[in-house]
Amino acid sequence: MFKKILVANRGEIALRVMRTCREMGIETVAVFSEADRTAPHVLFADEAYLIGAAPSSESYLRYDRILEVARDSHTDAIHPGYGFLSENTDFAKEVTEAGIVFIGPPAEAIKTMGDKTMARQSMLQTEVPVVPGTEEPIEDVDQALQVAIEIGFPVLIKAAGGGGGKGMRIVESADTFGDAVAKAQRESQSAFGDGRVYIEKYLEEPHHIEFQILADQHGNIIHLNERECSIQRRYQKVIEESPSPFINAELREKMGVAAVETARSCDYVGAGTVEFLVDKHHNFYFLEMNTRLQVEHPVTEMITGTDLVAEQIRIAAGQPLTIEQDQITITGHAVECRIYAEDAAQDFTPSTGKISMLQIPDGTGTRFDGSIRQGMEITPYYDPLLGKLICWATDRESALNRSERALREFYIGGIETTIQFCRAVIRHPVFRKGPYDTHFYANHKAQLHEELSNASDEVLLVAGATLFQHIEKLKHGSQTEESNTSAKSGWVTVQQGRAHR
Amino acid sequence: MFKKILVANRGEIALRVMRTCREMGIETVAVFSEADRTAPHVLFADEAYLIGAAPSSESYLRYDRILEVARDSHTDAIHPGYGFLSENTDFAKEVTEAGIVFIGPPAEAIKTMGDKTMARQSMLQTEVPVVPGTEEPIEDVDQALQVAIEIGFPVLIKAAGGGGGKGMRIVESADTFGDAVAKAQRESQSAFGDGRVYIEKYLEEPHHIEFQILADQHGNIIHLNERECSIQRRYQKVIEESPSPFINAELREKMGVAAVETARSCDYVGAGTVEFLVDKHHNFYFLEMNTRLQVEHPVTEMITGTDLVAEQIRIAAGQPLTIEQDQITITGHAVECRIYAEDAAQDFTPSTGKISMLQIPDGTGTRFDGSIRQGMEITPYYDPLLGKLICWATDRESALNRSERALREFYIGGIETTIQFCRAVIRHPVFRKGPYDTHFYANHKAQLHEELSNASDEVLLVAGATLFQHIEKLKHGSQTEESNTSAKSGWVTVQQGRAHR
Amino acid sequence: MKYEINAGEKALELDFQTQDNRLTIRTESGDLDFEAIRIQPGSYSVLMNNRSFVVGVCSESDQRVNVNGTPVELELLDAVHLHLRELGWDTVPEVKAGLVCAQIPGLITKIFHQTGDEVNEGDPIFLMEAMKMENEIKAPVSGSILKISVQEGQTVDKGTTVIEIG
Amino acid sequence: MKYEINAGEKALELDFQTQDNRLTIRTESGDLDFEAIRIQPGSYSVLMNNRSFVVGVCSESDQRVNVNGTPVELELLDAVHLHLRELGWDTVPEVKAGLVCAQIPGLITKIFHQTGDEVNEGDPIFLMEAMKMENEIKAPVSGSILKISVQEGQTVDKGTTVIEIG
Repeated sequence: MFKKILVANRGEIALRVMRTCREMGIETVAVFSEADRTAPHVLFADEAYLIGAAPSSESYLRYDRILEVARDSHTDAIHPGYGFLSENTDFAKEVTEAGIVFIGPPAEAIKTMGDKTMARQSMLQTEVPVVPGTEEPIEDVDQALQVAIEIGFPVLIKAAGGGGGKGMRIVESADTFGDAVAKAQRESQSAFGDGRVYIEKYLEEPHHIEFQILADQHGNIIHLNERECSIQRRYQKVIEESPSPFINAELREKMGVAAVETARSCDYVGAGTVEFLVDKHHNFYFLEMNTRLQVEHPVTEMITGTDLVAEQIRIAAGQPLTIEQDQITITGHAVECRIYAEDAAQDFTPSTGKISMLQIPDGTGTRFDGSIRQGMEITPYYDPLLGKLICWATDRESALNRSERALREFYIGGIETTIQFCRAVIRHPVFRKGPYDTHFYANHKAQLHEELSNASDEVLLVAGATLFQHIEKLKHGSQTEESNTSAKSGWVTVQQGRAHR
Repeated sequence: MFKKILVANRGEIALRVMRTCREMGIETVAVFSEADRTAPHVLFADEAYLIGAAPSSESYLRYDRILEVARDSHTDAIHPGYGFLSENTDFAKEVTEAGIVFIGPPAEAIKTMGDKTMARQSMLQTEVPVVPGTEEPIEDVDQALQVAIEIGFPVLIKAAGGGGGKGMRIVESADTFGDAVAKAQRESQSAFGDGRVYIEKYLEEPHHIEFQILADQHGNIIHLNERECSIQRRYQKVIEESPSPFINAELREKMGVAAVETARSCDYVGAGTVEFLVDKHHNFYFLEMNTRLQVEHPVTEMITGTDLVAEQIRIAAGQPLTIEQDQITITGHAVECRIYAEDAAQDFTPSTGKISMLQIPDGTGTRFDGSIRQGMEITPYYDPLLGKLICWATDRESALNRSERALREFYIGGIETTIQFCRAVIRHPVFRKGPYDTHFYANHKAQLHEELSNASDEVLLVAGATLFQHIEKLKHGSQTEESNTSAKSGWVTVQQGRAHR
Repeated sequence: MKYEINAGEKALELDFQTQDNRLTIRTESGDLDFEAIRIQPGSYSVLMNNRSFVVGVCSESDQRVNVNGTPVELELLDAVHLHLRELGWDTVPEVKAGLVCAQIPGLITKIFHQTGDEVNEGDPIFLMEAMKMENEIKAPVSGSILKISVQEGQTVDKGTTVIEIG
Repeated sequence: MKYEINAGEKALELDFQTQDNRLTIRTESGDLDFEAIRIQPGSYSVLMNNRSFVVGVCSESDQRVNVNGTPVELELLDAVHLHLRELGWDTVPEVKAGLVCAQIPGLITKIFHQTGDEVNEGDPIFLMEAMKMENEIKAPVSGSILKISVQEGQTVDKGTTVIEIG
């Protein structure tokens, strides 16, 4: 087993990886930018090295410097976390060439799956379904109609020359097809100077559902069930859960097999995620594969009792998987809420500043994977993810109740966060009910934001009166501190007797 | 179900109970003393009422005031937590008479089990074994020898008139019995003016093992396996775990049946704990029953996936148990470390002061049930328990590794705590190995404390140099604050591209 | 002291009575006991008629308060302002609606207009990068660009005025 | 600046070289780069030759430091003290060993002796209640009770001298 691992990352994922390293008796090396000298991952690590200025292009993406630190510190292996260099083929190669183990898949697998078109091409060689559609843009309407009939209606006409919804048309039947193509072509032509269009199957009420897989160096590949990730805002996941309230055991089985097949097709090794789109008829299609640890991996850990980082490390060290497919079960239900330093009331503008007070939820089935502490400055340089709240309970309803309790108890003073936004989603009746799709946020946006801004008279009174006292006290310069005066005087007696417990 | 529950307690257990209430959609009422105006349980609750001065005899034990608050706030039920009023028969009665539900067993069961002698008498009527011995003190040596032979050697001779080890003798065989009794009698006579002695079976390498039980109002009683509580200091538990590394499935089965029988013998209702002593030959004996929630209940929750407070509340509301005995399984292993505000280096003197910095461990399988926050004052009025760290993993070794990691990551600045003492225990080879007994602390005390005070040269250099800089900076009045200057200037560029995940 | 709390379309009239560290809030529907104890700079533990709240007061804005985690936008008007308002005067400082400031520190990557251009409310006016995200800043009002205070490629601190529309 | 660190039977000699915010520690076995950044009052993030530590400095005692959670008792002697020690002088203030103070605030429930009594090291001298626990305080040295400064039933603050043994 490795003696020392360098974590080429920052924030919550760096801390997450280091925690497992320490549990495995492996020493940890942190790298940090000038903005992160006192960041939690630096405080946690056994060793820490400055690698450059605050912008990540000058620090966390400088793999020459990271490799230098790895050599200087006699590191055995590098864990890239997610983001930054985690899916960088060159980095993976250079690490390996330096005689250091890259905790991730072979560079070739990263390359294949990193390019969407290449990945799609590669998946067409397998049994795994991809979203049906034309491979090349077409201009001829009759030819297009033939394809549409083959795919089956409804279909989506998409502009080849650009995005943003322009030149896009959903067509329900062959009757209106010709007309729609013509319109889409004209729109594309005028918007992008390019009239070519693609045809793709239109997925009704699509769900974003992904499967966690683990593959060792000995050809064993298993999946650890799905994660439902349909709650998204601008393609950014907000809340994930496992199991999915949408799919059943039969579909889970089928998709799991497809996920394993996907991994096998690119000779995958390590932890990875196969993302699918599932339509309302339970048809599923390969979307992409993420060749690294996923932000939302903890929900899988909570329902399967595994430690995915420990599995990654053992795999990288050449050990065979310790668990077999039929040992993977689903125990209870887990929900993850992503807590961002963003102001939901102002279109999710990033929020920076000092964390003046911090109360992190805890207790039964409550886990927070974060990287914050009271007194810490949130800088504008990096991703605004402060951490993830993951709640587990025996069933979905209890897990949601627990999430709501934990979000209510979560207090971060000094900056704006998405805590309340997550709470609004968790409370929403459509989300509560279960089989929501990726349109959830778009469909319920107004309602969610209204819930956020709707204060009761009681809350307004509390807000107004506190503001009044705050201003009064600032004026008179006399801040009433916590009343701990009683701790220093007024002693009378202390309760007798031995502690009862 | 109840609409509103008053928690007649403070500290971590008040918070623990309120968390479950909120998850169940039940409103929470806190009571607090003058010393606790800004304590976490007050901040958490929906409502909070001042009930008196800091000493608990003037606040948390004043059940007249607590009942007044319950009436004023239209509370449906009262949860007493542990300690304070939780085993007070009069309180339980008065609550019930006021038409409020007492979340605990009937007053009669508290009474029977609250008195050790009465409990022992009551258990002699059942099949549950109690420690064999004489019921009455004896003065005649021949008579005593007969009893000793019946019980079986080794036996313990104990003074009837007092304690503290005076007049106590362990006798291995009949040969030395007469002599030992005579000596014990003389010693007792001279120490307490009372020469009478008892005889009790001497338990070799005793283990303190307790069983969690749940009993509903409809006669269903189940147990939720054992907790190993042999790591004690002055009869105060330090670390608990489940399952016990000492007992096997067969003994677990037998003891579980005995625990259920104990509960049935006193018509028990609610959550309770039956404590046993188990000797090295796997003989077990009833010790006492605790008629309330136990400090260490979370280890049971972690391995069984239950929420014991939720079960208590459902039982009190008249609902039948939702789980049957054969549904109770053991998943993985859980370890609890109690974190006290005590200075282990100074014979565990309580430590008071302001928490100047706080870093609570978190992550996979890591739970902290506490009631502290940064900036909070720890006062001398109450029990010094700051909270409990509970770590779960798939097996004992991993759970211990996780506990060690979490303890290493736990940082409380400004006061002394038992964090490092717990870490020394967890690292100790005898504890690591498993079947330790209640003599563990006494046997390894010197070694544990040496580990605590043994600093490496590197640590000494760090300590000395930090002290040097601290004093230098105090002298020059220039404290180098966190270097967040880079957050305000030196902006060059921000990493491009969409967030990868 | 008479005050009015305004939040969106809601307005609550009340009277604050201070005595020692305690405050009584007189409202139409009765009196409320109020106590706020500071637990950290900007954070208070509040008990109002024994109901418990944790309240955060933003240091940079008098108009945003956080109650049990939920942000509340409000305006607190005292008797003087109320009286002036009754007289038809309104001394609430008029915010220059056309001043577009940087909400967070960041890098200005693109400015879409030049001085003199006409823009409509909601039109993108510049791009700013912060926290790995590109943020499109839209015109808060319609009007013409009066002044552009920064250049493309410039990094700005929080609060820096970028563009003025009038 | 030459210093000596004493901890129990260990003694380390070193030389601190300060430059800007950085410190170099010269020891027998080589130089060490040292940097301590304050993260909270009394808490520092330390990097020493790239090894990371969180260090707590107790506000009330110069001799107790907490490194990664572990308390370390030490004495830091500067050149002046070292020189005086070499000359046979020792200016480390002599702690009056016979002064018994309250370590925490509490209630004195029982005093076992009267002025003039002889006590042996380790004899219980008084009982004190705090945090629901009864604490038996033992004589730190042998000698006779010179002075009893408090009465049974009296509550004392931290640091109050209770008994003097000489």
